[in-house]
Amino acid sequence: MAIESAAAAGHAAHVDGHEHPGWSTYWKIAVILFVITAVEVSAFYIPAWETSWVYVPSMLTLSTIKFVLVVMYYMHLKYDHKLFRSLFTGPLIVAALTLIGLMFLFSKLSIRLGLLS
Amino acid sequence: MATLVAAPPYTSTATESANTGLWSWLTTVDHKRIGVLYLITALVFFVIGGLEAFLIRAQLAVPNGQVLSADMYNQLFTMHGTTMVFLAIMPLSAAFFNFLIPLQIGARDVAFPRLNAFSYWVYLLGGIFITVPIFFSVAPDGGWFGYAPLSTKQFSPQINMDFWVLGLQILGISSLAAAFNFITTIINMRAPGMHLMRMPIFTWMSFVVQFLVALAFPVITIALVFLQFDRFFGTNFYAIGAGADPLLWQHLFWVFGHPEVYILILPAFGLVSEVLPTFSRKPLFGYPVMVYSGILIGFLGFGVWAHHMFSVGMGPIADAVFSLTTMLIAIPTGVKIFNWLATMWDGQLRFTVAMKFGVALVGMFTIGGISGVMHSSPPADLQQTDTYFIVAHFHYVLFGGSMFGLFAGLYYYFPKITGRFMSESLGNWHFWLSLIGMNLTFFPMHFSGLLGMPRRTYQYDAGQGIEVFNMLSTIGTLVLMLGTLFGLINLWKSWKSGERASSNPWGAPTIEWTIPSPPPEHNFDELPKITSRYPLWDLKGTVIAKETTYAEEAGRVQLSAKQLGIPMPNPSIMPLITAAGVIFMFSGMLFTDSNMKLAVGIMIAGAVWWIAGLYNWLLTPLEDAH
Amino acid sequence: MALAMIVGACGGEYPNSTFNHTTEFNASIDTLFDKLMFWGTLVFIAVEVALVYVIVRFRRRPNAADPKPVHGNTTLEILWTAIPAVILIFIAIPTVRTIFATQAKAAPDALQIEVVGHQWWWEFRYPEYGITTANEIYLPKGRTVNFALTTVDVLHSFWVPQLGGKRDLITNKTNYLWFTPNADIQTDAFNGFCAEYCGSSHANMKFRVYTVEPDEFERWAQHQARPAVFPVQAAVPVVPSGAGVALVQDSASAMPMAGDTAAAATAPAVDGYWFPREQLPAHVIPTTRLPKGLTFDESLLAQGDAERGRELYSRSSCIGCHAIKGNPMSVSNVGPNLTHVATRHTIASGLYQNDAKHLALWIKNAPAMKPGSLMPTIGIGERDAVRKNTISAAMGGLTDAQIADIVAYLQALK
Amino acid sequence: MTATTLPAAGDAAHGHGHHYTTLGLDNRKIAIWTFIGSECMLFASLISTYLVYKGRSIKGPFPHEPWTDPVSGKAFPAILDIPVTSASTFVLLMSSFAMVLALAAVQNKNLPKVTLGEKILGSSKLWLWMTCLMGTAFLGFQAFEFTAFIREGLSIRTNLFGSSFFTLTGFHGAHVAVGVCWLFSLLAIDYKRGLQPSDATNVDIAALYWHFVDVIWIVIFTLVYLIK
Repeated sequence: MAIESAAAAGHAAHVDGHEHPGWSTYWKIAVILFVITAVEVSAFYIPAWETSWVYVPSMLTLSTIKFVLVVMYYMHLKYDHKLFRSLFTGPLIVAALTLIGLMFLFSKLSIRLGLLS
Repeated sequence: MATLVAAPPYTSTATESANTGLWSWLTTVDHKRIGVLYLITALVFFVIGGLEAFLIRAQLAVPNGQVLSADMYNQLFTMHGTTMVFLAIMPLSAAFFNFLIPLQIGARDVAFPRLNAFSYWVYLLGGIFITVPIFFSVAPDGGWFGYAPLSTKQFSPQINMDFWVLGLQILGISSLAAAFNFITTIINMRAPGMHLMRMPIFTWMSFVVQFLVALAFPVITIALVFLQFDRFFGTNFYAIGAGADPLLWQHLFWVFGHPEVYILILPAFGLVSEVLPTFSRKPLFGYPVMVYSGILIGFLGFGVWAHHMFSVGMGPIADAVFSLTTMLIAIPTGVKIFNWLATMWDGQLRFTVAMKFGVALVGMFTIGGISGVMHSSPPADLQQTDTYFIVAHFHYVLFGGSMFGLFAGLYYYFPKITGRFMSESLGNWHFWLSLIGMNLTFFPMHFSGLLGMPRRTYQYDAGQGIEVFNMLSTIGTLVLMLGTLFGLINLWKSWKSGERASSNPWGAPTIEWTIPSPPPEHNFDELPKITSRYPLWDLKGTVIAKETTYAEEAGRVQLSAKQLGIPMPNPSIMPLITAAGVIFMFSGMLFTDSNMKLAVGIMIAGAVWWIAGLYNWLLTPLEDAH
Repeated sequence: MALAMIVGACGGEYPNSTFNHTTEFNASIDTLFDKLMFWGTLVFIAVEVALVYVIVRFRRRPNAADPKPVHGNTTLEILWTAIPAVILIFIAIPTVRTIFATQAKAAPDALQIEVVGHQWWWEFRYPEYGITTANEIYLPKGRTVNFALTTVDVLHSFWVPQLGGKRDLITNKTNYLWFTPNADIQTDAFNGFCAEYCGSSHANMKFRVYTVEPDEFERWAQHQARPAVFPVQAAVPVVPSGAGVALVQDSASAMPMAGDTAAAATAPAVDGYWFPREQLPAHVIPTTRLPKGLTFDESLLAQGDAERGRELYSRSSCIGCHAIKGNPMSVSNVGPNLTHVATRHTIASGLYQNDAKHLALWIKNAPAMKPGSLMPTIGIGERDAVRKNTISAAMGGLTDAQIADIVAYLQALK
Repeated sequence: MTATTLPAAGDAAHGHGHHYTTLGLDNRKIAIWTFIGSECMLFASLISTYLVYKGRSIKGPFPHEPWTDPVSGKAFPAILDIPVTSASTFVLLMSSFAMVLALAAVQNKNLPKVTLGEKILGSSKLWLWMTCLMGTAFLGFQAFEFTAFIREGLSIRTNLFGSSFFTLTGFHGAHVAVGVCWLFSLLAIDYKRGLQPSDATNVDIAALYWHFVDVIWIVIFTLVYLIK
């Protein structure tokens, strides 16, 4: 059990938070976040991009990257105890699946199965 | 292999003087006392919900019954469902979460003792908030499922549904706070060596349940926020004139509602998985599979919600998908039943009342499970949904499953909770009358449903071929009530003067049985070191802990936490005060229609009140400095 | 549970049984149900027999050695994971097939019926025939009928247990449900219910379905499509072939039905069809009790005059909600269409028999007759339980004598 | 067979009142992550509702399309103001950056600081102030946006878009407001007695909450504002 391996650390009061990255990582992330946001917003104003089929997937991808960066670096999920990762990703997956399920149920998404003419 | 045996058990627990009296109950942060509070409160609500059910059945005993008016009937069936789900079964499970989880994992208390007290007080006050209106005939009347648009102001203009919307929000706060608390407790408060796969199965099932609560309740919270906004601020979420889709409510409700079903049943499964091994003198068969099936049931539980909605016209693809995911759940559930049978197989079964309830769960839940598979098939479900067939199904699950499991747990853990046995003779009356009564009540409903009786109808015509079944159901309710009465008398008498119990009166294997009955406030003098799944049973050989007796333990003295130098959390009135402020704030919303100024005034006062309480709470350390 | 199939099979005693194969829809559901029942029973017997065996066989014996501590058995556990999985495949395949079969588009030549749910009654429209009626459906045997289901207020659910599964009426959405009554079933009457909780009188939101021969249906439809025949043409002969026209003469009620004679004497010319009242099976005759304290001076019913009633009706609050084709004053669609109300066998959505006494009481105080009813109280001096007021003449209330006139008018609307 | 136990009373003597925990982690941190997981479902419900109701309003104004009221003849522009919201999005993202620096400053409070850069980076007060101010600025943008919409004729009661938009962004705004209050209370402690490395967990859970509110906005900004 992975969780148990940390049990040995038992009484060490503050095991969390000391392998965190520092300023050099943080500002780079901030720059990336800024650049991605800038790209997203400009894409909104580029008709050729905005009207093409890649627009929505590219927007979703870009915001996912931002999401992951903040969670992994600013929330330290990359460095913290694995437990936190599962405490966050588990519910996130359930939430995402629920959202996607609801989109299908309300016909906001559909898969053409050819089952119904 | 070193096995943990009971550190010498004691019978006379030294009690600090501060631990008695009304004030001590109002300020307690001890998980065991909070568990007892949950138990008693939930049983009171169980009785209220039962009386509501009785009135419903009295009305339906004969065609065109004259006992209740249509509106009263609608209020009663709404409150019966709401009461039993939110105020009886969930809190009864919570009583066991509170009492048992820290004891089973070898902890001093839960992770956040005051938050735990807060959860209880919110539950109590919220329960009163939602229950009192029935005595003034203004109780919620839109069904426990509160389908929009019937529950909106346009179609329910009176105050009735306001109580429901606000009451459920309040109760959600309680459940969510408890869920965060217990998840943290189970993750981080386990005694040394208590690996996840060594945890008692009840704690495991509770662990799954807490995640279900943490993930399901936010969804109903939002659905209720929409309804609340619609009712109080004129938003359009369920407003039919604005083009709203009422299925939004149904989807959100059942995204919550289906996990809720497992929130109701898994704790009972956990309790039975403790009871059966002890009284079979055999370890639980297939422990890992029992754990994984519980997790799988919980996870799949989030992917089946729309099977409550096969009649709404989702289209064949959605129907097929949700039908298949629903059928999948039958597999881990079936595995549990077979594993229970295998646990008992070749054992030495001792039929105490706890065991009888446990075995009855296996038998009765199976019936509910099979009828469940029947309506996982959408075309068949079209003839079953919203009829008494469904009523029969989920009462087999919730009464034959959840309640029987909880009763099994009650008889099994009562000696640990109180230090006294429950009477076996009264218990037998309780059990047999409940078993007969529940079958007599609910089995005929399979017939009345398939023979065309819709649910939630306060009267039916004569000559529809369902009179006999309805009369049987009503008679069954009487038997059931009589059985419950025996149970309550038993509880009352045993609490006061039951036979004294030792630390491990059943010869059970888990660590809660190593400490005195009732446990001292600090639970364990020393944190136990866990080396196996059943610390009190040597599983390699044949030596299994025998029942200890009160006589052999008598006379020993349990030292108090103070004497042992164990720091204990201080009692605090702040959880109660904060909870009261929360309820006060919510109750302000009731006046938004009649007097907006008053409403806003009460809400602000309530907010200031609970924030002040919370501030005080956060600034007061849990324990004295040492 | 196997008993369910046995008792369900005899339709006579169980008039709303879901097990009768009156349509191909119900037959396919039942076939599926039989499969579910079979496997369910098998599992049930297996588990319960094992449980009883365990209880009896492994009861603790005094001084017996402790049992072997068995922790599990991988083979066994895989086995009883696999067996249910296989059973589920046997259930899943026919399930999915039936889903797609029953939810396919209805045949294009199906009889279209628009069903509109109201709190708490049913509006039925036959667009092919231009018919709007309420609470009673006529279906020709052997022809597929396709229901288009909508609601104007809350959710309802359309359910005729003997003919097929239910389908909800969802606000802002149209649902469909279709089935074909078998050509060889009897001419019969079935109960329909609202199966989705919809408020105070959810229990009272019933309807009737009559399966009739195609030619009878055609006559019924042609007749319903016409305006009500009024003023009364007294001299014309009355009786439609085989049909009991005088709806009120065979009332089970013991009171003198003076109004009936008046109605019968002035019955209009009709060559239409409606389900013969004397052939109505017992299970479609409502047995609802009358509310306590609501009375009507029945002697007045004999003096009711249809022509006076029409006058009165046409300037009363009735026209605020009801439509009668042929009465230019009465065109509102809020309440049930009354054009041929006298051809219906029940009033108040299947709650009471359609006779003079019940009609009079209904007009006098509908909310007392049917909890929550949106039809207001009309009788002077009566208390309206929904609007919480007492009716006076100034509010447009009517005396018993006036109500008797309106009853006479309504009973003439054949 | 003797009882094997750990010295339990030992925990108290051992650390500074720190009780034994299985993983050696702080309970509060586990709880906040559990809470955040739960919040994922909360916002998933809100966002789902917004998306479900997108395009379902029977009358305008609409988020991305101009609309003319057929009754009054009044013309409404597309309601969402992308430049303003882009600015507020940027502010919120940068507040996360400030927050992570504030946490680092608290954690490293006791490290020697020599250069000006080290001193600036080591000032928890500075970074908490920055976070608070940017959070407040975000709320200001939102207040501006809301009042502008209401002036233009879109309120929470107007249509399905109005109801779901104001509720979704309002819930997010309420979360930001709670976060700002939380951060100000940390600032108050910092001024009163100085936040120490021993307070790091306190700051950490506030930071986790703050970042979570930020990532939710990342999702909302894309799904609500940028995708038509």
